[in-house]
Amino acid sequence: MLPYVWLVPALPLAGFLVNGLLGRRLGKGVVALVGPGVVGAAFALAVAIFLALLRLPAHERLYELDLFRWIPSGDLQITAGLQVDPLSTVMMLVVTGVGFLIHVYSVGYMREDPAFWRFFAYLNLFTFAMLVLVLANGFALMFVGWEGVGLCSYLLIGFWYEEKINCDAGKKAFVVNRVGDFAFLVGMFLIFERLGTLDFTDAFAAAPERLAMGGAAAFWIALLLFIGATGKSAQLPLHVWLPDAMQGPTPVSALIHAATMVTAGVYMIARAHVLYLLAPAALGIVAVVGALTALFAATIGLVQTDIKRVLAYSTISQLGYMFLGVGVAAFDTGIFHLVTHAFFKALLFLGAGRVIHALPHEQDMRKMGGLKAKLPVTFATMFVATLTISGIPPLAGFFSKDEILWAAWAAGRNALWVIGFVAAGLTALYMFRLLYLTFYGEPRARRLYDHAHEPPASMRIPLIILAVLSAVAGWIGITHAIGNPLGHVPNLLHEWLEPVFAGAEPLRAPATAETASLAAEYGLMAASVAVALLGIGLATYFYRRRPELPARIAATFPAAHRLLERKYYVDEIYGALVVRPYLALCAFCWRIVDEILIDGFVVKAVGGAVGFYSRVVARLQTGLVQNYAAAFFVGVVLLLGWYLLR
Amino acid sequence: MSVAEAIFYLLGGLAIGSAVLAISAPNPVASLLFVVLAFFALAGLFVTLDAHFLAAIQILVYAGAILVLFLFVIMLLNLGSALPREWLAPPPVLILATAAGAAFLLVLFFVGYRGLSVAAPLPGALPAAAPAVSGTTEAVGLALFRDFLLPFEVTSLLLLVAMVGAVVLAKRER
Amino acid sequence: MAAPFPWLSLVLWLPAVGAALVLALPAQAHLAIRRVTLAVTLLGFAFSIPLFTLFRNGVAGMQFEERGDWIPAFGISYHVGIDGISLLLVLLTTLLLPMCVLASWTYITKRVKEFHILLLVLATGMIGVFAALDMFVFYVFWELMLIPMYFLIGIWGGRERIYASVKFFLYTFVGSLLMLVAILVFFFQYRALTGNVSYDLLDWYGVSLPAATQALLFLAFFLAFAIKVPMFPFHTWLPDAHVQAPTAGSVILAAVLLKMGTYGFVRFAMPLFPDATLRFLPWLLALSVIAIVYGAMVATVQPNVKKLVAYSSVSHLGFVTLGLFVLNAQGIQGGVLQMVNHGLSTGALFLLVGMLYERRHTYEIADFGGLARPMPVFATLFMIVTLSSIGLPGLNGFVGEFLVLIGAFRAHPGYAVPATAGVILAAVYMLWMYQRVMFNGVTREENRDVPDLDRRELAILVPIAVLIVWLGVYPKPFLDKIEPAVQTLVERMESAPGFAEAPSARPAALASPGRR
Amino acid sequence: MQDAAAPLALPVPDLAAILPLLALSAAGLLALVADLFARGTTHEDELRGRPLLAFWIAVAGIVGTLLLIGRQATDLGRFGGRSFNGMFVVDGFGLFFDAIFLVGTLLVVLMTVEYARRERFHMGEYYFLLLMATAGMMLMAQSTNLVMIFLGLELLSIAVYVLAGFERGRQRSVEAALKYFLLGAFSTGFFLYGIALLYGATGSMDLAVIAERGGALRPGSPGGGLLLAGLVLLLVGFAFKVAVVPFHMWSPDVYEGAPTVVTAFMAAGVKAGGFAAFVRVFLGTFETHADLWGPLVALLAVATMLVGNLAAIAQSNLKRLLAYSSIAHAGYLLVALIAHNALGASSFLFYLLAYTFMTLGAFGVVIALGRRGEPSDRIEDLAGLGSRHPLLAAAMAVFMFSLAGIPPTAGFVGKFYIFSAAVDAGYAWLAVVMALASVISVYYYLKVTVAMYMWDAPATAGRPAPHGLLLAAVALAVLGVFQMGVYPGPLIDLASRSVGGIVGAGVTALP
Amino acid sequence: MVPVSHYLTLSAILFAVGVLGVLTRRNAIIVFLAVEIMLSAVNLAFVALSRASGNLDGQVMVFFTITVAAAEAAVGLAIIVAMFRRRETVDIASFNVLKG
Repeated sequence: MLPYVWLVPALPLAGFLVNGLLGRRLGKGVVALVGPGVVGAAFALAVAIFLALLRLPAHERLYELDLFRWIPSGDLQITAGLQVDPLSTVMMLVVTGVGFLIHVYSVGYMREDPAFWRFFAYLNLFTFAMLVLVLANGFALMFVGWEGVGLCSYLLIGFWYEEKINCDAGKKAFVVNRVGDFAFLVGMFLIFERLGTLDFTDAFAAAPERLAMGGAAAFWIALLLFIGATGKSAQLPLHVWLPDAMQGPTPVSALIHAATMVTAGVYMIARAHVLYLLAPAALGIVAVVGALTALFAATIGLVQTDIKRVLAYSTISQLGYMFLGVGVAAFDTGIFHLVTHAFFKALLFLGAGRVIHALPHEQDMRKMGGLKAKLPVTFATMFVATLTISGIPPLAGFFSKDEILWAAWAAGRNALWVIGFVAAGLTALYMFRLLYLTFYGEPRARRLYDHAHEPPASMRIPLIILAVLSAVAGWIGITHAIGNPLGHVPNLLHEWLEPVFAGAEPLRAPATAETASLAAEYGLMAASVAVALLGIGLATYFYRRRPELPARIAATFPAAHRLLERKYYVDEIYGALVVRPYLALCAFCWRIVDEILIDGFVVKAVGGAVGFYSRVVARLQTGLVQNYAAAFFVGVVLLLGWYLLR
Repeated sequence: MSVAEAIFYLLGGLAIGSAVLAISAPNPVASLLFVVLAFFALAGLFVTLDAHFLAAIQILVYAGAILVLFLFVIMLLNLGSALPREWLAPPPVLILATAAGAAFLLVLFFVGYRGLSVAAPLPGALPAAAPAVSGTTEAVGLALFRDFLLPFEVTSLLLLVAMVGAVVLAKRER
Repeated sequence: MAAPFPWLSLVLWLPAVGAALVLALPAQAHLAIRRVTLAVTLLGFAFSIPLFTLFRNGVAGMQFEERGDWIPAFGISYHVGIDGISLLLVLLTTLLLPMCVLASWTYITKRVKEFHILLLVLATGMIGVFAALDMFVFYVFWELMLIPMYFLIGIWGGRERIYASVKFFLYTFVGSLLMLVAILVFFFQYRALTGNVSYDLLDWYGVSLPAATQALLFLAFFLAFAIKVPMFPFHTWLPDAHVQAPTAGSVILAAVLLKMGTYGFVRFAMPLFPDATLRFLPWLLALSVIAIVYGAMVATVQPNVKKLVAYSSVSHLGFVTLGLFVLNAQGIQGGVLQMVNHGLSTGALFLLVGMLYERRHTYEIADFGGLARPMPVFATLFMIVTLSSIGLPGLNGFVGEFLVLIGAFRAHPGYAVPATAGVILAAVYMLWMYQRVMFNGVTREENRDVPDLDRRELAILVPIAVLIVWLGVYPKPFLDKIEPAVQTLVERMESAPGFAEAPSARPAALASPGRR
Repeated sequence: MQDAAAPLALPVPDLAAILPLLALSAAGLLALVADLFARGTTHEDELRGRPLLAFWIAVAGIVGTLLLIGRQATDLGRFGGRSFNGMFVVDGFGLFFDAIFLVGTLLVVLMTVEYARRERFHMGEYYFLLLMATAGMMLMAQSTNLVMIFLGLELLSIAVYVLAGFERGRQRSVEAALKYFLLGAFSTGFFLYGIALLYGATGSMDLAVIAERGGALRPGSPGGGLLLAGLVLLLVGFAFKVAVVPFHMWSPDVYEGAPTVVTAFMAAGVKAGGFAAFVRVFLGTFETHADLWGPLVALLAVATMLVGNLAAIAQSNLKRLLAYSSIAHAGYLLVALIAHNALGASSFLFYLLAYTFMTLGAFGVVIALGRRGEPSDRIEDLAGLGSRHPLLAAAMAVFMFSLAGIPPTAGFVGKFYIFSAAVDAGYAWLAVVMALASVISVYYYLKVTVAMYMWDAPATAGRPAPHGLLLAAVALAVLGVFQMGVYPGPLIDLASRSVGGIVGAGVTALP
Repeated sequence: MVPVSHYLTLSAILFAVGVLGVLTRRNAIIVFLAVEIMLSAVNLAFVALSRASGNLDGQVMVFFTITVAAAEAAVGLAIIVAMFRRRETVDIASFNVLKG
């Protein structure tokens, strides 16, 4: 089975080619078949590969398929190949699985769109790129997927390209991602320079001996790669593109900007965990940035009114958790949250998409309300997802998020735990706010409300499947603290990923004993559930009981409210500090340096001087014979005199 | 001062004086006559140098034929008086021109006669052993027809060209 | 042994013969002229394919060599030959020529005959530059192609065409003449050292001049090539020339002519003057990096598409020169590959812009907008080319840039990092331009019903798009061709006495411990 | 020298040596006479473009002379050597120059038919003077005595004074003649003075004797100063003739004013003639003093190249532009002279021939542009020539690019040759200056092509319909430019062989 | 015996006077006359140097110079006449149509 792994990315690629080249002529029916079909097939194949891998002994679960020599140049030999191991298999399953559901959902969602074929072409291309990213056998090929998904993100955000705002958002996403990619590239260069290879297996094998533990090289490699990850995964300070990316069609938001692409940074760090373990300082930065992002985004999520923007900030926040997880060296935990988040966040987006679809293109929650009755399935599934994200046991989010917080605590990063803890409460608060504003209360815009209707089945079934997954997916990673009392329920994910991370075990700083006590674990668990409930309670109080209160609070603290509403003015700061100065500098280079300094002072000056002297010389030619004779005579005197002066 | 020297200075002074007057006389006819005078002085100097044939030629051909041609033209064009606006060039031009002329003499002297070195002997001492030559008609004629045969023939072409040229230029337009 | 078939001369002189053919056609027979030219250029491309297929990989040195006396008194011979580097550039030239003919099919309507004759003469000039192995021959071709290009811009160009063409000519000429003097100085130095009289490049490779002489001569060569590339700050002729040139002119200018500068560095300036190259290395690298960043920045604020693409060329060529001057296998290989890449992507960009111009008769970005709706096929191809231009992995631009940067980084991280930032800037200006041209709403009525590409235009663009993907996904065949030539150059540079002590050489402690 | 014992033993003229000269002179006289008899009956014919008898005589004379020269050149063993008491020499160098003069004159003669038809100035005297001037040039090229050089120079000059004023009905023509004459006579004075001083320094006017006696003379030694001053004044005389800055000022005015055919003749022939003697004297006789005159001439060369090219940029009159261009080219030729080695001399010959072709061709095109009464010699008059008369325009473009020194033209190979000589002689800096000057020059050469191809033709401009013979002349020039540009090998060999005896000792010849 | 250098100095002064005449006079005929003074000055130098050199070459040269002067006079005066016919003046300052 394993040798056929190339088919997993190849299928979506084929789908892309078919839809992209012929889609317009094939008609929506065929496209709707091909588009999700190839991803579904890829998913089936991925499952088969998973099973095949499962049959192997744990430590032989690594399959490398070399496809072709891609860039051979001197001592740089880059071979394009696929690497199947437990980690990439998890990612592959998520990408194809969630991807398939979203493809199916999109058939309904995009039905009316004239560029239906184009949408599926992009979506297939995205799936292909994402699979390349997760299956790549080295940094270079990973970068192909890395930028490929970025491209698809760009194309899909600006899918409705006739609106300038969409295109701006797409461009912003691409450019901000490129900033990260820049660091990623430099990191790669440093890896090649230090380790002499970009191949994962070789690089990670060479790293412990070539890179000093905690040394500068390891630190910079890890940090640069992480900056790359902040771009792709919308972490501080490169998070600005993700909220804007909500301009894209909602399935895109679900697939790319929630479930898969944005988690690539987490995957990359997990993949390169060897390097990170060699650079504890960098890993610490990862954790801090993750935690801060989690809190930062959660606070913004409190006041946003656009349903998708709330979800976007929620995504940023949840990604922060994942980074916090990997940042405290709990790589499997980060991946765990990645998986559960993929389910529930995709679900939330799809649900939101249904809401938007139902109220044609209305995303402002202030104009919603009371939709529970109109969209019961949507409401039900979204409710599950909201509970999950809030961390209510035994839903998936509880297990994964709590494990991250525990890992942070266990690693002795108590401050980070506190931040994560607060963010957890805020998460529950803003998610329930969303839920209440959307589905409860009186319809605030009657005209829209009347228009609302349940969409077709193709959009309903993926919701239900995802809701189920959101609920139960946590059980694959039940922490031992819970699993052991329940009769030694195994932490399946942990065990599955164990071979991947085991090799790096010796690099891990030993966990301090006193923080790792079981009692503490239970206590913290309880605390986080409590804070989630508190959040829910507050939300209920503010948005069900006293709906007028939020506005009053906002009026009481106008500065704080405004700060949150304007997203801490990050966009404005970037505009003032980066974008506008940059454009001004560009204009300066053009108008001043190019046109005045180089062309004017040098080129035109030379031309001008030539012209000037040309006229001078010509004017000396007066037409008077005696002047000519005088010049002649002076010439004679000078020539003779020259010998005297010599 | 020997007689020879006296004659030299007399004739030399006459030549320079009449040349200066020639280039400063406003009237072309006067100018021309001063040039004739200068040429006579030169002919005298030729004699002092034993160039008898040339002295004759100088008077017969140069002064007698060529300068008379000038006179014809002056008369023909009725230019027997000064140009309306001219006597001599304006003073600045005059001063500059004189300065340039003086500079020319200076550099010529230093470069040519003194050979960039004050210690160098003057060319007057150069042909110490040179035999005295006498520019008699016979000697010059022999040189012309033997050593300088080709140049002599070329002058025939030259004169023909000049003749044809003068005709072409000066004849009235059709 | 029978003389091998002179493929190279065939490819080289075929266009000139074609020019003579066209000359014989009546001036009014436009269609016949176009068809003959197209046939000749297609044939030229066909004949250049054996160069590729018969080329022996992994063999250092020149192939397809031909040699014959020309001016024996001066040791000048007609000596041509190619290695992997020239091979790719020759192929690029022959490939783009038919496209230029096609692109001019409806674009050029006045003086059709002259146009095609000049195009064909230009072709011979360009191929000659890449094939020449005799310095005199090289110089002759180098200048020869100046004339047709000058006329292409000056006669068929835009409003400011005369200014632009004269500027182009003068700029290039300044550098060229100084180079000529330098060539002569080298010749006499060579004669003094060896007693031989030869302008043969391969002979010249065999001598090493004193460092001071090298420095002076290198500067003369540098000026000629730097202007041609163009490197900052010698670039200001380029935007003018590009904006004014007709499409075919722009394409050839960008795709081939600029490469002559970079090719000149690889073939002549660096191997002939290794010490001087090392001596000036910090300057060369700095200028390259400045070009990358500066070109990108100026491109960002251009209101004119062609000017934008022109400045983007400055930036892209900065990558090429950076790659060449880092003096390691990756850098040079990347630089050479990037020459080809830039030829394809920027050539294609100019073709695309030309097609827009034919429809809308403007180059102002503000006059476009929303064209993706009426022109979906165009938009797709434009997008592919745009992405290639900004170096998206999987397309050709990435491979070259990646190699350049990785090579640069291992040699000079301080230069590589700002150069890498060029990757960001490229995305900024290209995507912004693309958005304003193709996306956003239609703001002008004229843009609403712009016709999409026709078959002729597709025939031009699709092969380029295919190559863009091919080179991005599987560049190995091309890299293999370049490899021995690059290896030779690298060894030559490393064996230069100054290599170890050069201010730029890597400290030993940082040398790559990789698979070297 | 004088042997009184044999007063009547006149030397037997070595007629074989001067046979080409005699033939040419005879043709000139014949043309003069033929015209006398033919005038009146055929005058209307030549107005219709049917050339006069004098024309055919001139052509035959030139071609015949060329053949005679060829015969001498192929058998230098028999014809070579000095004759007429050392006045005249037959050597490769002189013959090469003769060939240049004759080719140039032939082209001018061919061009004249068109000009004469239009401007109605066809007459036998014209051909006579033209051939006499050519004879003067040949004398200059083959003389080895300053007397002969002087007489050749005067023969040439006087004929050209007349030719410049040949259109005496046009004020410009006469003004040109007057300016040329006055300044020419003025410079003759200096030239003569120079000869006198050299004579004083060495006691002879024979170049060989001067070289022998003067070789060791240096400033400071007896006669050294005279020699130096004489050398400088001689230089001035030549510099005037070939229009070197600052003795060039006559040439733009005269070139502009003179009839275009005569301008062409002056630009090519007179300059070449002046240079012939210039090179023979300075490379042959005074090669030993190159350390003295070299730097000075280098200075003049720099000034000439810069001033010529700079002034040309400001011109709007084509003839004037070409005049300045030809000044600049004199500067380039000086660079070859300064190199004072075999390479320099041969490059000089090569470049001069190239220059003859390209500059005559350019003037030919200018002639073709004109219409009766309208000289049409402004740059604007070229507007749209590319579409009005593509062949003529293409030819003009070729000449311009050749003058600018762009391959594959004669001008390029010539410049390359001169650069080689300069670099070989250690004058690389001069080559650089020349290169920069060439860049300046490109600007105005391009201006001409711009006008022809990039300006629209004015509505009034018609298609020029030049006489076939003019076109033939232009075509010949194009052919020459390409022949020397594409396959220069044989000519380079010929030039290298021709300078064998001319350059002084101690010169490395190119292997 | 007067040394040759005296003659040479005299000749130089006369030459300079002739040059001065060319530079300062506007009457074309007088300018031409000044040129004749220059030529004569050179003639004097030739004759003097002929004596100094002990051969007749210098004197023969003077013969040729006079011939040339005659030829030049013929042509030059013809040109002046032609010019006068068109402009009714011999003021060379007025002959400046050609310039620049």
